[in-house]
Amino acid sequence: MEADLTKEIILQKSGVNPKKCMVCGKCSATCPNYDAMEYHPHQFVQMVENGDLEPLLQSKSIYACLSCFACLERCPRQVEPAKLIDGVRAFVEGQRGPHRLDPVQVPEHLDDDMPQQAIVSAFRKYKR
Amino acid sequence: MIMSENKNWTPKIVAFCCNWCSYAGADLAGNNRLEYPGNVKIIRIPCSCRLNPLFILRAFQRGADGVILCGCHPGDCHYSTGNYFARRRMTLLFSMLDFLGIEKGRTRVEWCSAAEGVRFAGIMNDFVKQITELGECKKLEDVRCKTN
Amino acid sequence: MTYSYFPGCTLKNKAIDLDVYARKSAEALGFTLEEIPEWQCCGGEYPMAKDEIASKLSSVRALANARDSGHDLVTLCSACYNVLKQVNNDVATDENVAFKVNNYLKQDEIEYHGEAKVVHYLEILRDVVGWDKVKAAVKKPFTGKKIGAYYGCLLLRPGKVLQLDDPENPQLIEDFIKAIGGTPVIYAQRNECCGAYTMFEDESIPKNRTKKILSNAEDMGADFLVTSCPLCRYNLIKNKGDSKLDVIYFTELLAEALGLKEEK
Amino acid sequence: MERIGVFVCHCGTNIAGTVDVEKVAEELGKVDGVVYSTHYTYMCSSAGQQMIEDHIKNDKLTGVVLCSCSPRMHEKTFRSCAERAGLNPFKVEVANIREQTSWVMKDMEQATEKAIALGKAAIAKTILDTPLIAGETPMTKRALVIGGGIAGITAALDIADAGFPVDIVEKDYTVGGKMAKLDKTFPTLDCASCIVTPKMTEVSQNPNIRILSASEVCRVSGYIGNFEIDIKRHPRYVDETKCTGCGACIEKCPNKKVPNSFNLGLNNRKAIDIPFAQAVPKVANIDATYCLHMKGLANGKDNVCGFCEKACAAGAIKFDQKEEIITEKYGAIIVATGYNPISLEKFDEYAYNQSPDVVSSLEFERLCNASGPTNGHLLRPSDGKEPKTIVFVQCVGSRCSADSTKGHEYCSKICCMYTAKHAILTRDHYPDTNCYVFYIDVRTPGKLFDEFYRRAVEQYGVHYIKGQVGKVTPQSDGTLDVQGSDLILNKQVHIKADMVVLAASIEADKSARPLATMLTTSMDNNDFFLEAHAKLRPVESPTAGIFLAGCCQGPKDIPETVAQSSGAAAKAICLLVKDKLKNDPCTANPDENACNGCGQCANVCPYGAISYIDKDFRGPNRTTITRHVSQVNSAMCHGCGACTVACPSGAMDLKGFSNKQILAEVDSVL
Repeated sequence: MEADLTKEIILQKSGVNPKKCMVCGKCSATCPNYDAMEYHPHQFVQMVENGDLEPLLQSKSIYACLSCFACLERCPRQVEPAKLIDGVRAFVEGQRGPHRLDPVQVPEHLDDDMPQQAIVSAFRKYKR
Repeated sequence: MIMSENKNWTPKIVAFCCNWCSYAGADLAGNNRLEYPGNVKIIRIPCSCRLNPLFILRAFQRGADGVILCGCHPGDCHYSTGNYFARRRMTLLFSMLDFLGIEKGRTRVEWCSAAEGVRFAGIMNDFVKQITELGECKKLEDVRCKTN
Repeated sequence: MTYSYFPGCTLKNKAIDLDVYARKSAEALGFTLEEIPEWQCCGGEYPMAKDEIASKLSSVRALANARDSGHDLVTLCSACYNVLKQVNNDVATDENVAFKVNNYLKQDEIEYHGEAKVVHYLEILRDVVGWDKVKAAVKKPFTGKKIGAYYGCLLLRPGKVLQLDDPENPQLIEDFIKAIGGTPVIYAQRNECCGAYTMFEDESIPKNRTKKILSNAEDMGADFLVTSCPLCRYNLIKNKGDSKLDVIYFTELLAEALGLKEEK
Repeated sequence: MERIGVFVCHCGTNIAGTVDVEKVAEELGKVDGVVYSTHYTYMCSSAGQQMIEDHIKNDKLTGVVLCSCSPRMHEKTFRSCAERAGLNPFKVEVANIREQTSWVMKDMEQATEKAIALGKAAIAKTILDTPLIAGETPMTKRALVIGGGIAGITAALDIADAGFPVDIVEKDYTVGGKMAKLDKTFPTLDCASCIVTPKMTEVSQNPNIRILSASEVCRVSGYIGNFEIDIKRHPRYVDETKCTGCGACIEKCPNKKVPNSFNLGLNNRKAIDIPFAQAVPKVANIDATYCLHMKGLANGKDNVCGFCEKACAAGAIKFDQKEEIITEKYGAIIVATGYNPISLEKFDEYAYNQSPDVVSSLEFERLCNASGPTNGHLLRPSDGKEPKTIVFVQCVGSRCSADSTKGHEYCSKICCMYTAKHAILTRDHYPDTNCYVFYIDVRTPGKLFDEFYRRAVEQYGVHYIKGQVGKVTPQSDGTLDVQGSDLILNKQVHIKADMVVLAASIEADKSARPLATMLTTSMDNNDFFLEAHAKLRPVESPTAGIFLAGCCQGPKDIPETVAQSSGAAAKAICLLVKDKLKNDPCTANPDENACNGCGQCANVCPYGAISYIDKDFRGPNRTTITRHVSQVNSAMCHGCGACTVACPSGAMDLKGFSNKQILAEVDSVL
C-alpha cells in the first residue's frame, strides 16, 4: 500500500493531527514503558508525520503501549500520541491474516487469580 | 456570460474605502502610477464599519453594477475591531443580495493596507473585469431613486 | 437513592469481594445498587480508533439500559468506569460515532445519544453521601494505618473526559482513606500505570512497573495499598516479589470499617 | 441656500495633463448650489490659497470644494485657509482627482468624466456638511498609576519629573513589585535590589508622588482628562503617618507562625511585620487573621496580647482601623498591574504539591536572595541542606495548545533567560552542584542574551537537555527521581535530584480583568491589556487617556518594561501639559427622539464612549415620558461609525460622515 494512503488511514483512525506537535518530548518523558519500546511516543508522532511508516508497522513497539493515557494527559499541545500508536496498531491488526493472539495460546498464560478483564482486553488488543 | 446589448456600456462601480488603510492604499496606487479603470469611484469612509448596508443597496438602486468594500487587514483596524464588524455585516448582506438575485460576484470585501498600492490596483482591475463579465445589473435599479 | 449498576466481567467472578462489599456498604450508607439486566462486558479496554464501532456497542447497550431505568450508572471497576464513560462521551460528542452506533442499534430498536450519566462508586461517596456521613458510619476505623491509594491509569485519565478528579494530584481515594480513619500516604507513582495490559505480550513489563510502584509506595511508608481495579490488584500481587505490601479493594476496606465484613 | 465655490487644481501638469480641468470647472459650475467655479495651476500655493480666501469673502461662499490631490495631502491646508476667511473648516471637502484619477489613468476623456463625478460627490457632501466646532474639555493635571512595580515606579517618576502630581495605587503593603523579590538580573547579573530600591526611595521622596499602598481601584467613571476614581484603602491596622518603621513592635509580637507572603510562604513572619528592610512605605502591617489581639477582639475579648501597641512609642497601632474609600480626579491613567507566575497546583506530575523541594522559579529567586528566608544561602526547603543536583524545567504552563485546560498558549519570554541566570549563579557559588535544564527551545533574542546562555553552557558547565520532564517521584531519602526525555540522545533519563525548579508561565494579575472592565478598555484572550495598535501605538490602550506599562500588556523583561513605562509616561505627559483637550468633532451623534435605548450601539463601541441616561420627554397632552436614551461622550468617541450601522432605529449618525452625506455621494458618483 502507498505510504501516503497508509498515513491517511492511520490519521483518520486515530483522529490525531501530528502537525500540532511542537517536539517538546513530554510524551516520551512521561511514558512509563519507554524502555520497552524501540520507537518512542515522540518518534511515532514525527515518523507518521514524515510518512516514515514501514519501521513502525514492523516494530513490536505498537504492542508496548500500555494505553495508560499518560502522554495524552500531559501533552501540552493535545497531540494525544497514545491514540496515534493505537491507530498504527489497529492498522497493522487490520492488515494481518491470523490473530496475533491465538485463542489456543491463552490457557498457557492463565492462572487461578487472573481476572477476566485481562483476557478480554488482550483479545481486544491483539485481534484483527 | 451576459454581454450588454449596449456596445458602449462600461460597468459602474462604487468602492468604499476606509480612511486609514485602503484609501491610503488607493493613494499609493496613484503615487506609483498604477493603472486601473476610471469606472471605479471611490468614496471615503472613516472605517469599514461605517458602511451601512443601506449604502450598498442605494448604489444598486442607482444603477451600480458592482460594489466593493475595502478595509484594513484583520487585526490592523485603526479602531481595533471595526473591520470585524464590517466582515460580519457584509457576509449577511451579501447572502441577502444573492437571495435577491444580485450575483455574489457583484459584491466584494477586500483588505488592503496603506502600503499595498499594487494590491489595490490589482483588486480594482480584477473587480472591474469580473463585473464587465457579469454585465449590467438591472435587478435592483429603481427609477425613483434616479430622478431625485 | 437507587443507582443502575454495571458490575462488569470480573466482579461476578474473580473480584467478587469488590462487588459484594460494595452492595453491603451501599445499603448501610443509604443507597441501592440495582444491577441492570442482560449487561455485557464493556470490553476491558477503551477502543481508541475512530472506526472501531462494534467494540463500543456493548457499552452503549448498558448505557441505554441505564438511561431507560432513569438512574445514573454506577461502576466499581476502574476499567469499566473508563470504558463506559469514554464511550458515552464519544456518542454524545462525536456525530459520526453516534450515527454509526445507532445504525447498529436499530435492530434492537434502541436509539442512544449519550443521555446516561456514568459515575464511580467513590464519586457517590464523595458527592452524594459525603465524607462526613461515611466517617460517622465507621465503626472500626483504620486508625494508625498508613494506606497508599493506587489510582493506576484508568480511573483518572483522560482527565478531560472522566473529570473525576485532578489527574495529576487526585484527592479522591486519599479522602476516602481519611474517612475510614486511616492516614493516606502520598507517593508519586500512585497515578502511573501498572502495565497489566501487556502481560500477554511481555511479562517483564508489568513486573518492572509493579516493582517501581510498590517500592515507591513502600519507600514513602505505606502499610498497604487500596485500589478499585481488579487488573491492577491482580498484577501488583502477582508481581510483588519480595515486597510486603498487600493490595486491597476499597470496598473491602469500606465494609470492614463499617463493621460489615464478617457478615459476608 | 448653500453657496458653493469649486476650485479645480492643475497641479502643474500632474492633473491637467490627463484631466481636462477647464471642462471639469465648467461642468461643476452647472451643479445646483454652485455659485462659483474656477481652475488654477497650484491651489495649494499662497496665491491659490489667497484666491480661495478672497472668493469665500467676496462671493459669500458657504462651502468650498477642492478638486485636487488626496485629502490626506492638503485637506488640512485648505481647511485652515477657509477658517482664515471666516468659513467653518468642516465646510471644506476635497475631491481626489490626482492620486485616484489623473495618476491612475491615461485616457483623458475617462479621467475627466471621473473627475467630474468625484467633484459632484464632493459638492453633494459639502452641501450637507454642518459647521462643526471642535469641543474642548478641561484637563485634570494629575496622573494615576495602577501598580507599584518597576513599571509603575518608572512611569510615576517620569511623570513627576515633568512636574505633574502622580498617585501610585499598590495593592501590596510596599511598592517594588516582583523586581524587589528578585536576586540578580540577567544578562548583567547586577543585583535587583541594588537597582530597584533606590528607585523606590526616590518615589517615596518625590514631592509630586503619593503612594497609596494596600489600596485598590474600585470604581472608575469619567473619561480622558477627567477620570474620577474611587480607591479602596485596606486597613493595615497601623497609622501610616505615625509609624516610623523602627520595628519595636515586631520584636515584641509573640506570634511567629504567619506565612510570609513576601517570601512566597517559604518562611514565616510575625503577625505584625514590615515586608522587607527596604520596603516603601516602611510601615508595619498587622495580619488580622493571625494577630492574637484581633482574634481576641473577634471573640469579644479586648485584653489579649496587645504587646505591639505597648511597644510602639509613636502610638501608631490602630486595631480599629477601617477600610476607607477615597475619591480622586485624574487626567491620565497608567495601568501597570504586572504579572504572577501560574499556579502549579495543576501540574503535579512535577510533584510540586508533594515535595517542598520542588519550587517555582520565583521561589528559587527568594532562596538565592540575601534578604530571603535563607539569607542568600541556597538551601533545600525540606531539610536546609545544600542541594547537589538541581533540575530546571522550562515552559511549565507556557506554550500549551489553545484547547489545553491547564496552561497558556503564549511563550512567557523571560524563562529561558532567568533559568540560565539561576544555573549560572548556582554553578558560580556552588561549583560542585550539578545543574540540568530541560528545554523545548532556548529562546534568547535580546542584547547579550544568547551570549549569556552560551556562557551558562560553556563556561559554567550547565547541562542543557533537549526534552521535557514527565514525572517527578519524591523518595523517602529526600531526593527526587526526575524522569525526563533526552530527545537528542533518544533516551529516557532518570536524574536523582535534590531540587526541581519549575519555570512557571507568566500570567496577567488576577486584578487585571475586573480593572479592565472598570476602565472600559480591551483585553486579549489571555487577560493581557490590549494596546491601541500593535505596532504604532504600543503603550496606549484603545481607550483614550489610558496607557499601558509592563507585563499587564504581555510578558516582558525588565528593560522592556522600563522602556514601555517611560513611553507610557511620555504619552501621559503629552496629555497633561495641555490645558484643554480639543476633540475631533467628527463624532457619533444620537437623535434622542429616535433612540429606543436598545443598547446595540454601546455593544459595538470599542471605546466605551456610549452610555445611557433616563431623560424626560414631552408626551401627548402635556404628559412627561421618561425614556432610556443613548448618549455619546464626544471626548471618548473616535468617530469610527460602528454604532451608526448597529443602530436599528437609525438614531445614531456620525458628524462629518452622516448617512445623508454618504448617500448623496453614492447618488452623485453614479
